[in-house]
Amino acid sequence: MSAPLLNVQGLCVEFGPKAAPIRVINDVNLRVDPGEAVGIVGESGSGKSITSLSILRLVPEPPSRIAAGSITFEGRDLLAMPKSQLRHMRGRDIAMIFQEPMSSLNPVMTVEAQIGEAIMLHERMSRAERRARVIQLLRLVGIPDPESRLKAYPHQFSGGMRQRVMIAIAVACNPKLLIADEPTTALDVTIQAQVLDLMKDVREKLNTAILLISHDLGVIAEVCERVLVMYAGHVVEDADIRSLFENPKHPYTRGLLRAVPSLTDERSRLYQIPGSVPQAGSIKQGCPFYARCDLRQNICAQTMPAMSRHSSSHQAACWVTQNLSEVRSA
Amino acid sequence: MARYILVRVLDSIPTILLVLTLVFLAMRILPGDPALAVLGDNAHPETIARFREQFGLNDPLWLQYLNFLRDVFTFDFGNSLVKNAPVATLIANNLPYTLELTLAAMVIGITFGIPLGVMAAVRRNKWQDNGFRVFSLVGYAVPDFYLGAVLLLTFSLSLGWFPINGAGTDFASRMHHIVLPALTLAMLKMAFIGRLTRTSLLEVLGRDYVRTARAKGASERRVVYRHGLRNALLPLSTGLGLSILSTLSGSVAVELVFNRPGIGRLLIEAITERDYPVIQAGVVVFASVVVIVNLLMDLVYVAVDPRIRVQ
Amino acid sequence: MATIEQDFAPPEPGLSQRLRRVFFGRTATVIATITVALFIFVAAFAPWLAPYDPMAQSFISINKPPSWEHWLGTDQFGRDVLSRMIWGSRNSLIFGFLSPVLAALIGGTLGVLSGYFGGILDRIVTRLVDMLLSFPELLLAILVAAALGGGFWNVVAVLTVAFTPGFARVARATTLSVKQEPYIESAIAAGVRTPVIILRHVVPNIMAPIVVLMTLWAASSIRLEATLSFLGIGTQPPAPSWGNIIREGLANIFATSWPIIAGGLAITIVVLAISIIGDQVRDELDPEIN
Amino acid sequence: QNSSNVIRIAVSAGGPRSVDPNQTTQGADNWSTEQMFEQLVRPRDGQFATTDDEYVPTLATSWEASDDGLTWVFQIRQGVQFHKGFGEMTAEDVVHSFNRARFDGVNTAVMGNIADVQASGDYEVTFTLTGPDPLFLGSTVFQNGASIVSKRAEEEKGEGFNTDSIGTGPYQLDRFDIENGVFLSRFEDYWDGPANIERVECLYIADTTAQTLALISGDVDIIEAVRAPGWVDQIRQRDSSLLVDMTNPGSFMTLHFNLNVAPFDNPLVRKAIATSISSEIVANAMAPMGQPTFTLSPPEYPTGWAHDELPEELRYDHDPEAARELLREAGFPNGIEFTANTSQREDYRSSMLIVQELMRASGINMRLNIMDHSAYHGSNRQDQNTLALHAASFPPVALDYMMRYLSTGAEVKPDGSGGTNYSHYGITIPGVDDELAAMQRATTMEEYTEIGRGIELKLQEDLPVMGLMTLGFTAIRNPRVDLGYEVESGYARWRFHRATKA
Amino acid sequence: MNQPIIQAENVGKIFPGGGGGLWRPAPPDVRAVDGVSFEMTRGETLAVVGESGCGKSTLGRLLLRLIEPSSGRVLIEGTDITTLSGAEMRQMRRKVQMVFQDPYGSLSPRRTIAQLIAEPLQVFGLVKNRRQMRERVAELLTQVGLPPSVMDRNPRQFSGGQRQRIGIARALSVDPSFIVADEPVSALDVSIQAQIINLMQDLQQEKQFSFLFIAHDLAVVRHIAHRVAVMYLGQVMEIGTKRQIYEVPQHPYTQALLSAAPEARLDRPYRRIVLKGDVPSPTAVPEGCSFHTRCPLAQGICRVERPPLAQVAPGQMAACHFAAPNSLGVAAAGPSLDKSNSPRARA
Ligand SMILES: Nc1ncnc2c1ncn2[C@@H]1O[C@H](COP(=O)(O)OP(=O)(O)OP(=O)(O)O)[C@@H](O)[C@H]1O
Ligand SMILES: Nc1ncnc2c1ncn2[C@@H]1O[C@H](COP(=O)(O)OP(=O)(O)OP(=O)(O)O)[C@@H](O)[C@H]1O
Ligand SMILES: [Mg+2]
Ligand SMILES: [Mg+2]
Ligand code: NI
Repeated sequence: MSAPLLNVQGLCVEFGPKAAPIRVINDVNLRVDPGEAVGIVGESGSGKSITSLSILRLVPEPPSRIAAGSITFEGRDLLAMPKSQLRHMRGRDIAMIFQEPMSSLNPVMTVEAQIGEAIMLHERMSRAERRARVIQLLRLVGIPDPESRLKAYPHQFSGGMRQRVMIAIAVACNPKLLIADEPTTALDVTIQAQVLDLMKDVREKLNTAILLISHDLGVIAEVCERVLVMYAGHVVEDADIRSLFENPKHPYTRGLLRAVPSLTDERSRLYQIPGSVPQAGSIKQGCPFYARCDLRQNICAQTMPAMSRHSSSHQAACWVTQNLSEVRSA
Repeated sequence: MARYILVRVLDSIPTILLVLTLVFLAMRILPGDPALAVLGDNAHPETIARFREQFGLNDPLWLQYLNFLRDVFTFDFGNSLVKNAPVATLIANNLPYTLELTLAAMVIGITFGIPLGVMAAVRRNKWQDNGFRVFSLVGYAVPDFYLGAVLLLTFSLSLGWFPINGAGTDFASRMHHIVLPALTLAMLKMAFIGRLTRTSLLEVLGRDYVRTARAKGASERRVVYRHGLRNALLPLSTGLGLSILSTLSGSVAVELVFNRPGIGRLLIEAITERDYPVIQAGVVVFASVVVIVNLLMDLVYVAVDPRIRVQ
Repeated sequence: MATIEQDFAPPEPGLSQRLRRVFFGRTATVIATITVALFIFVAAFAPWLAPYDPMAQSFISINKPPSWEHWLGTDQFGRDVLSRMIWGSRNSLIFGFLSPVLAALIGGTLGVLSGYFGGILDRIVTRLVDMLLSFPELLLAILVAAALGGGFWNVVAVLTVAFTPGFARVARATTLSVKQEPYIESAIAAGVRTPVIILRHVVPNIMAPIVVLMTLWAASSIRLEATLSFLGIGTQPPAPSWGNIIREGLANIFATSWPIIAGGLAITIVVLAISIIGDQVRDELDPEIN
Repeated sequence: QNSSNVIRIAVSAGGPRSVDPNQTTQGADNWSTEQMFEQLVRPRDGQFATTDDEYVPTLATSWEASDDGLTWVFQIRQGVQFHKGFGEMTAEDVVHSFNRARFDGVNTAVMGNIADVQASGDYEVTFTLTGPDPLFLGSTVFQNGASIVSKRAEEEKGEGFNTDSIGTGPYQLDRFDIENGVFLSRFEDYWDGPANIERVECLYIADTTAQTLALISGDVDIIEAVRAPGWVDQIRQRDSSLLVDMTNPGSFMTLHFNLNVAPFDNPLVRKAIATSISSEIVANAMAPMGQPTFTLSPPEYPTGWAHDELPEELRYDHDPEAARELLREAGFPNGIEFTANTSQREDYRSSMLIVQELMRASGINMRLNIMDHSAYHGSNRQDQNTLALHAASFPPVALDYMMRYLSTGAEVKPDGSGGTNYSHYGITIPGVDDELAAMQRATTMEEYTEIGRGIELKLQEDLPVMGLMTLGFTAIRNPRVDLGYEVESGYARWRFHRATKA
Repeated sequence: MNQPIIQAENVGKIFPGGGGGLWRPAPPDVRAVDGVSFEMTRGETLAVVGESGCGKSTLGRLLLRLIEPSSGRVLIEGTDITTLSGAEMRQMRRKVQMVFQDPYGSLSPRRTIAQLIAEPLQVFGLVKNRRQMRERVAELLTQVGLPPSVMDRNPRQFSGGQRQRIGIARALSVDPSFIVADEPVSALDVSIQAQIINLMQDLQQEKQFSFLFIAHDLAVVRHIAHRVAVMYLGQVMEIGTKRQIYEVPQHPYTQALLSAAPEARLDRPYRRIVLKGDVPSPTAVPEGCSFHTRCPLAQGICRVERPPLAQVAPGQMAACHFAAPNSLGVAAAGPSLDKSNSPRARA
């Protein structure tokens, strides 16, 4: 195994007053290798965004804070690093794209200025060189006739085009890791297809590792090789995409896969997971999925199961399936 | 763009007309008789009648209204009933003092208010922020005439640092005279502008594009000034318009306290003296300033907001 | 079909509960609330609390400094300054609350109607509101007061006129956004009549910003009344109001400065306290406004 | 800055309106016209002349009346120069000045008795009167409007004369600044020798507080006092060296009952009110400016009655209980209640507030509607008031104010075209028109005074109007300035031609 | 089959640009719905799919006359509702109800659940007194899978899925014969979405109301609809039975839509057709075929002539010049679109 590009260990994030914190991210481990595409899925509020923001220490502080854990990038500890140093890694080594293309661009700056700024902050270049690079980037992300669009403002672009500009900003300095937080959720399906294609394209061309966050397993399946499933602030399953789809180990993942309607199978009835998604931090002990789980046992209510390994690339946090596989492997 | 400006200018016409009509009607229902105000309590009835005739106070209302409109649009407000001068001259004499005061107060207010607001926003919930919030609350709570009186009594009367009356003649003495009145008004402005800066900056700093800027690796300074303040300026420019106008109206009381010449004092005096032409002109001037400032602020808004500009 | 076991969130606080939280949430607000309550108490019980008749003159003791008989001294008519301050609080506080409430009623109704029905009414209302709003309240108040003259109801009318457009605008804007809410459409789809929709579904949902505006403007209103009285176009003497106590005090400044000090402090403290509460109300009810 | 070469006086008004003595309508403007102009005769500085004997020759050197009192011949002083090179004053200028006052001024009414003015020589002017007037000098010749102006200058300047007038006084106009004031400089060719102080500046400061502060800070030398209780004391408390100049008697403060309005139509009610009010208390409150009066005319004036001279039943001595008793008798056992308008001007407001308080003790509840000064006069003039306070200063010419207040011809009218007989005296109840006519016909001062005192007694009986007090016109003066004479009585302005400054 | 429960005849809605003024030009009109016709029978579920802004919600509102149509008619059980008076329309509302997309916004926040559910009942006088009202509410809550004990709570206390159940209960309270559901599940989490879809399916089977189901997610539609209409820029591009639409789509837009939808599986069933460009603004609908700006098949004729919605198979209609009518009833493949791009038939 090569050295990981990004390694998150035991990450915990809390909200609220220090005295009575609400823990919304609980002991998250996450690893991305160079050039790898990793996905995080989970329902709304499961902590996907907070996890990704924590990597660049962009979680709004206050009210939230990183309470425990370590995040290393190429062996350097991002959490221990002074902010000024971290700043130089932002955008250059690790870049981010956000969910809302409509609001993630500064409305009063031209497209050129915004992409140019990303370059300027990390590379010394003449004005002309920078402009050439901006044009090149716009072309890379498929904006037609980039020269004439340099002076345009974000409001003159459609949602899809704005997301392309965001991608251009993100890849401006050839980052080693691109974190994309639900980059296509706000887009229409036909536009989403365009953007996903673009991401795959960019990854191929620049050999960037990707951390893609989505609540849609379909989107992840298009782009990623490995998936983490999050539920109520916990990573409950971590597997390569194939074994996840073929042999999900966590009851939540299983339920999810069966609950998603399909374009092609016509089941007359969808499988339904009972109950509703708990508020992150509302579950103080035991497995967060306990209340909705059809395999639950007494132990589940008491202790949160640790991740157990099912294969070299498949781990899940479930007392029940863990024992089953132990039984099987024994 | 040119079209937008034109439309905006045309848009203000009905407003002005409405204001004018209201002014005119208001003047006619004012209690008190200008003839008596001018001629004094012991005036002879014949003298009064002659005066009424001379100033058209006996004409039917609609005729007075038409004359009034004609006068306004030809910038001819006639003669003051009380002072021996054309109203236009009175306005011309007084307006500079009021503008000077408003301007000075705004300059002080903006130069201190914006940085204070930025500081408070950046150091949110730290002592700087709390200190500023206390200042702005108190600044808002103290009535300006009271603050003015306190400053006047302390710095002019007791300490003798500043003059007591008037606005001065040469440049140096004008500057000397304006310090306290301008400071009085500026306190409120500082509180207001600072507060506005703080809230709009805080709001902007929570926006997604600020997160984008941070994710690019921009320094905190750059984030605040280049991305934050630029966008915070949008609501601020509307706020500034309001602030200019409230400074203007605040100058009425301050001019009275510091006994400075100015439109506000002229207007209040004219009201007590029932000097119709001056009241009318004063109100028209205030209304025009209001319309003009709003117009300018709209244009500023257009200039800073590409979403409107580029169209 | 099986009923799923439910985990219901604890009841979220309603408007009144949130208001309670406003008043007793933070130390500063608690102090402010107590202060305002104290002033309201003083105003309400002025006849019992004031040691003297605020109008009673005594020319053997004019311009006296504070003493045991007269805690804040006497003015140039030998009237007890403390008693005048106490009675004056009535004028100031009544303005503080009456005008915003009246303006909220009038402006709110206009705003809701024009926002809900749109059309010609809306165009007229927005036009008027825009026009009036472009004038600072004080300026508007001066102009209207100039026309009407001073006196209690005139000043109430002036301030109400000055505040109405603000309420109309907020009410209209919130009505417009509430009108967009699916629950309105849902009520229409259910066949509910328009007046019922307005009363049952629109009005309760625009109350928060209106309440916020009312508290914010209670402070403005007290300040404005003081300013108008100071300019001589507000509360008319001999009726005491903090503004005209200061005005008279200033003319008599070398004899006694207590009326000025007391009047200024009273205005500042009350306005400050109400603003603190107002800020808190805003933070609690409507982080969007301002 | 405040050098000894200049006297600065702050007057209470927004700005000067005119320095043409025939056009001034605002008392404050007279501070400058007083320095710029003179009349044919003047009383001694700082005094009112109570009889014609007390006038001293000024621009006239001597005068003589015919036996029937209908023709007056004045000898004009020779060698008097007008300001700014407008030449020597002649009889022409005098005639012109009087004609202006008769036909064109703001107070043409007081010139009504003049039938004709003629120049009967280069330095002689002859007046023909319509009726005899034992007080001709006071009632007519020493009027502001009868100040002598240059005919040539007036014809040259036309309208502009208003703000650029030419007279013969010790000071001439330098600058007329409608915002700040009137600036005068010494007239070197003044016939009585140039004044001591080089410049006189009349600064207009409407706000009384600002005015006071200006005096305290030494920016100005003289200010008009605020006629409110305790004001003079407070300013002396601040600076005991300040000097107080005051006229006595000052303005008449008179209370007019509107006889057309119930319950003032009831004489007992009027008497009750008179009894509830104490002139002494009101005057004392306004000390040192206030002086009690017991009739319409103050006791100092020829027609006035002193307290002790009056018959017991017409004194209306202050007695709250007696006032209650009178009300009870009038059919108001529970007291009465009414609303009266009054002006927000300090002297009016203070006086009425005190009166209000005094009446309250007798169960008379007067609600005050305090309004802007001009609005107040408007309401009086339109017969909208109930109990009107009126302030005006009059020379000791009884007929002047009695005509204004008591004659049927001066009755107030709802449309504002009437005069200042606010009580409708003579219309609602029989008045004193006959007596007034007799007074007009009187040829001797004794006769004139006798009738006048009779009228006063009838007034005390009918009570359409009552004298509340006189309120001295007062100015506060920086001790560096010495006027050169004592102020005792007179109009509300002082001359500075003899003033010096340390 | 019996009489159609609802008929749309050439319905259209143009939103005026509004605003404008004395001196400024009014912004262009929005052509939100443009000549849509279809009918539905009792117990049938018709799904309307399309991308954001294509006019789905507007169509739903038109059917309930929540907005006035600019053209065309809507008939409910044979009555033209576009000409009914206000009072008559209110009576008609008993038959037609709506469920909304936003579970957070569609319940008036300051009322209790009981008040909300009972509101339609009271409007139509279907309950006489409080007790009756509460009984009925309890019954409805049980039907949608909520314990009746919650009826005095406030909507704020419920999660999205629970609120959607309440919305459904409210719509069901008057026993309507037609329900429009505007994206009822798109705001919900995946695990909750399944619950609601199942619930609606069950209720529809039980009560046999006609159901217009608006969605943008083709996979969801597949589970609930009998027939599907695909909209683009205010027009129906294709309409047919579920089978026809998913297996033999005739319109290139339908095909592209199907192929673009991500699927949570590794073997993607459809080959990707990535459409170029963005959806044109409904203020400037292209001339000719409104899809021609993005259509991989566009020819000269598409730019000039708008293809009518024509029958391509029994029960299947498409608006494309190249979707040839096929009397056989089984359109084996799409129009002249490259064969390899056509959806893979199910094995
Ligand atoms: N400012 C905040 N204050 C309190 N809690 C917060 C705040 N921001 C987020 N949270 C909580 O943190 C948890 C995780 O939020 P996060 O945004 O990471 O979820 P997510 O998985 O990205 O959801 P989504 O799919 O809706 O984007 C949520 O339960 C949310 O309630
Ligand atoms: N009240 C309105 N006034 C003006 N334009 C409107 C109005 N309602 C909708 N539109 C416009 O009509 C078009 C169709 O809107 P509609 O809401 O029907 O689309 P939709 O298909 O439901 O979209 P979504 O999937 O986003 O809900 C859009 O361009 C929209 O902007
Ligand atoms: Mg998220
Ligand atoms: Mg929709
Ligand atoms: Ni007067």
